[in-house]
Amino acid sequence: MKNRRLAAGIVLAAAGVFLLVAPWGLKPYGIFILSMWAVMTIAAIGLNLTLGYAGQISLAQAAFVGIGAYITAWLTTRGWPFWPTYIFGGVSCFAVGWVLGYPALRVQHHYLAFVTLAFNTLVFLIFRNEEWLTGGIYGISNVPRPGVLGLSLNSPLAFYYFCLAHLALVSAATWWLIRSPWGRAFVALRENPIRALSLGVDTRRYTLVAFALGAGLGGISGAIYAPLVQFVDPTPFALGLSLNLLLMVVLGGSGYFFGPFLGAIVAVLLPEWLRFTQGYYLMGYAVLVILLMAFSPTGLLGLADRLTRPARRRTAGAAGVAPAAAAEGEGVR
Amino acid sequence: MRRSIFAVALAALALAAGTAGAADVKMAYVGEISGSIAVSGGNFRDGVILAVEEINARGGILKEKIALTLYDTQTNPGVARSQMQKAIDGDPYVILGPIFSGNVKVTLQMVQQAEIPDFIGGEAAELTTLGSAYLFRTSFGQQIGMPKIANYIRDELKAKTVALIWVNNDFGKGGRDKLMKELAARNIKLVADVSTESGQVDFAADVVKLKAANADAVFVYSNEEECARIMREARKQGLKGPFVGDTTLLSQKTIELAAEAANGVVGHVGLTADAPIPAVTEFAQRFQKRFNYKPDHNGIKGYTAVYAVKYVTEKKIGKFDRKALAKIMHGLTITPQEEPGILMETTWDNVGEIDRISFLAEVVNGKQNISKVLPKLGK
Amino acid sequence: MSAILQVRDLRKSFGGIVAVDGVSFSVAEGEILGIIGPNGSGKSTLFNCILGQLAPSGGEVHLDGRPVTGMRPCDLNRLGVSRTFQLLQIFPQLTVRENLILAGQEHQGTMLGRLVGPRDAGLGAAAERMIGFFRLEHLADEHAGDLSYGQQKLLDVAMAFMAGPRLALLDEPAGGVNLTMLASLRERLRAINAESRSTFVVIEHNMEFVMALCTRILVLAEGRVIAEGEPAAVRSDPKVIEAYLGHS
Amino acid sequence: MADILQLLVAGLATGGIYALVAVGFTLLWQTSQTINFAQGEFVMLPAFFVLIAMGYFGLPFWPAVAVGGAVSVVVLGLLFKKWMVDPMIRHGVLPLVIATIGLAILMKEMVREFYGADAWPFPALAATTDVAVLGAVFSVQSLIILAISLAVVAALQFFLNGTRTGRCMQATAQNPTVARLLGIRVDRMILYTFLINGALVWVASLLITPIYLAKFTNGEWLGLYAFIAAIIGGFNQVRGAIVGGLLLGVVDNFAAAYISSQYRTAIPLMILIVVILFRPQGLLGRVEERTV
Repeated sequence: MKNRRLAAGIVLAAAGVFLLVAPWGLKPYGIFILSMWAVMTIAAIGLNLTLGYAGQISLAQAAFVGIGAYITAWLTTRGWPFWPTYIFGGVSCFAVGWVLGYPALRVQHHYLAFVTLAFNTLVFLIFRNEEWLTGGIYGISNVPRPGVLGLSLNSPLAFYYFCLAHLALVSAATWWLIRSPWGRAFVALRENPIRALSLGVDTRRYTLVAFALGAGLGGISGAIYAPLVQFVDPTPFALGLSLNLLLMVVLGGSGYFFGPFLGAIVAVLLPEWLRFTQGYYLMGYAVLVILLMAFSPTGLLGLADRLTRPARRRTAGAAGVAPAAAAEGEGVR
Repeated sequence: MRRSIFAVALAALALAAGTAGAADVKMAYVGEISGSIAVSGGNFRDGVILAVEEINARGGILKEKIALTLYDTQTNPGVARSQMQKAIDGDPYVILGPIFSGNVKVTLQMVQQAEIPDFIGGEAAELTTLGSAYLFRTSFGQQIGMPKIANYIRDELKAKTVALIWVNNDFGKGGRDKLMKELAARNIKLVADVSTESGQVDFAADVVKLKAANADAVFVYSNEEECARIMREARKQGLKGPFVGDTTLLSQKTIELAAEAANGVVGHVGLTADAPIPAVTEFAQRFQKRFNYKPDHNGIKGYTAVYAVKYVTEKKIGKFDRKALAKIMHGLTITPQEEPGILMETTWDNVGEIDRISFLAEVVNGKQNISKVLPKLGK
Repeated sequence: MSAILQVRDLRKSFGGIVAVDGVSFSVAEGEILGIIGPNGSGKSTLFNCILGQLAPSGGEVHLDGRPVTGMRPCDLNRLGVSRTFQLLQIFPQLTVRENLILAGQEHQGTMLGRLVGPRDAGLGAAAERMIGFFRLEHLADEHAGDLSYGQQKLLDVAMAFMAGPRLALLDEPAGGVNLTMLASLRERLRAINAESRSTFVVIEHNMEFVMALCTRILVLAEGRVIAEGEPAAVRSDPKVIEAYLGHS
Repeated sequence: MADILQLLVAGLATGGIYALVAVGFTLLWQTSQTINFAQGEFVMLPAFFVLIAMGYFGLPFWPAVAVGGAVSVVVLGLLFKKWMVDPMIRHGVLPLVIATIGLAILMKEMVREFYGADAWPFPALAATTDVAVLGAVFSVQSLIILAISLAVVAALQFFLNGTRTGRCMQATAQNPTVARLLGIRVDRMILYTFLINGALVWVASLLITPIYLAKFTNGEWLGLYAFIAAIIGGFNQVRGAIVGGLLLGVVDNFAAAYISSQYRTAIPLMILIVVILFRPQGLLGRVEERTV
């Protein structure tokens, strides 16, 4: 246990250093992709809170990324400074997420999946059709990049560090959250809502919070997406992205803190690395997902965990993956 | 946890390594290889490839072979931007594509900043009004096509009312707005205005709307596949027409997909492999031989663009100079005598808009027949 | 002695089946009431209705004379009513210590306070005491999922007492627990009852256990109360014997 | 009036196809708790089986159709169960859901990679002529689609209610444990439902592809609509799926025609949300009693 921690610490430090120096060897495109990785990781972290820790499946994360992106794009192109719009984006997503959480109180698992899925598509249609507001299919172009303390972030490198800083910030906050009593309550909610309820855990409120927080992080990642791509249009925020984020979280290991990081690497960075495989990459990706679900529903990190952990009986409480106990909770207040 | 870190390391090392490889004279095709208008993008790409292979076979441009790199926008503006960035990082001499107007629009500025000439396939009217000095069309913008169609509807079909069905994307909306203006100018009434999704498959309801309008003419403006589906549904529901369209409706792919449902469709075609011009026919044969399918107008667009670059670089500049290329292209006319690869006499004006002869065509038992040749506007 | 819990004419039916058919009883402060009865006599359903886990079809539940019928379990729990389940219900992914802290954390402070407050919600010491009390020291940092069944059962009960409830409803605490463990469990329960004057209602099949533990016993059959009284009296009650023999 | 009739018929025709797909979907759910996110791709694929049989093996249309059917039943029925559902279902519902999402991607990418990203024409089962009734012109094709899909569904209903195997399957669907006690060979019954699903998607594919054209993306909307149909009608009811499908097809068409073609997809989704929130068991579904 002890030296496991130590090793992890070293590796983490190495990773941090690496992320800091990596872009120096890269052309703008490479840096762009790394930045995109950071942005997507933030969105995935959000989903991991909802799905991985609180065990509520959501197929609407793309919608929240979109809402955040559109709010930032719309306001900054109308001369607003970045930060207010950024906060506004995050907060409004938090609010919408809270509301979307209510269905989760009535229905579970696949039904919830479909409600959120429908929500995502509706939001997409609004982006697409309400031209007066969102610019419709033409989208919103020339989204300005913010400056921080007077220095401009127009260069790809500068903006990469901006994204990275954000990722660090979000990670730290999330780390605190899941280590706090809230994190404990989320896990309880996921593993056995009925028991949690009988121990005074207000599952209703925690469910809403889990949704809202996940959504809020989605909004934040969107608020950074807009100035990163400097163009916002409906296409990227269709259902596809939601499914993709879901796969990222599950692939990396839902309920594991570093799951989203890993998942985003597989979904965002690896395709670049494996460019030569062309169409075959997605096939490989799909096959990987299928195999993981068959042999390790807790994702890559779950696998790693099982391999490195000293051999012990580990009751299968697959994170976010409908543990038997939670299934019992269906339809009960 | 460990695992994750290793993966990061590997992935990014790969990134660092990935962007390498210098070549003779670089060209980049940035276009729709997949996504909702992959058909057009694929045709354009193959046109480019054919030209590049021919030119390289004859020793390249200024004795330098062309190294062509392909980038797929997936018909998704976000991806288009990143792929265009990637292409620009590769420092190409010219860029070919995108074909989807929306993608052209979002990448236009990057290209201008990089000062790389870009031969686009997009036909949305506004593109040439955005003031890029490095943007060149390879086919008519809608503001040139639509008046010709409006005239056709008034003079040939003698239609007083028109029902319009269009695809709700940059291309479709741009064309529809333009056509509505032109129709109004000729006081032809628009009795139905049906918007459809890109990639839509079920047109039952939309066709019912068109039927309800029973107009003198039905104008169909969408991408090839949707055009075909609309025609099939129209045939299925016994909507009589006459069906008028632009290049896409009469394109080879549409005809193949719609089969007999396409018969009787008439319209204006900016470019077509069936043009009664020997050079074009021979091109079509070479294309067919190389890729074993019949090229549509996008094939010609890609093909001629590469030859235009070759001609200007060799005959006008004598060296590889992007700025000069862009400068000279403006207001330039290239004739087949000067450069056979251009297939048809072509003129670029000072905003990169293009002028060529164009055609009125009709689909007769699964084949496009040119009924009339319209002269260049400049003449 | 004042009644802490009063159940009046409680009913619950699923579709056509009547699981609980007008059960009434009351529990006095500090007593240990045992509820026995053959399988399917509605014991667990009765618990679930009292605790708001299921909405009763009819009847009332009063806590300290206040109506709490159909109140949400978490609110009821914060009023000092805790329970265990027939099937053991712990959180395998959390450590023993965390299971216990979870059991206590929601009883104090505000939600926001819990977010910004200390990790253990100030319950570290209390958890330690509970761990010591149930002799789980050596397992404190093990994942609960890695414990033996008996140990998990102890943890399950320990969680029920973590928040110092005034009333605890235990559903078959002895189920599947081996003899040595059983003795210590009974003696732990007695100790708690003695120390904190807290009140128990215990569903149990294990007669030895009930008879030794409880001060009063209620017998349920087919959703009705058929007998009530001192262990000895109940044991010799012909109706009870009939009910059991009739079903076994 | 004529329009409304035409819309109705067109809607019922598409609805019939949704029903076919939705029925298979609910069958899988009932017997094996499988939520198949790849159901749409299941409908996309058989058309390509047929095209391959014609194109690469030079079979004439009808034999190719037969081959396509066989392949569908084996690949989308048998192998899907053996290689995906069986090893995964023990982990619970969600891993399988995610795995089928993966499967959907896999199928699309394979078609795109090995057959092409374009759309391909697909021969119609019947001549595309029209008949005029009460001033409204109906296409024979629509009517045939409607007829076939209803016939298939009816046949299935008869099979489920009228034959011993069918009733065993229903018993399995309602309560596997009891079914086992009754000596029903549950695993076999479950297998049957998968085979039936394979056949249903094959039929749906044959009916829809002549209009939609064969393309690797065809499954995307179809799958979603099948879900919606299934849930609206009642996730645990075959009848429900049929009603849901027809309803959805009609609503979708009328919405597109009379409300807004830009928001046509929104209307079914709103119905879905309302149904899930206020009648989760669906219009015809029965409540599944759960205890703690």
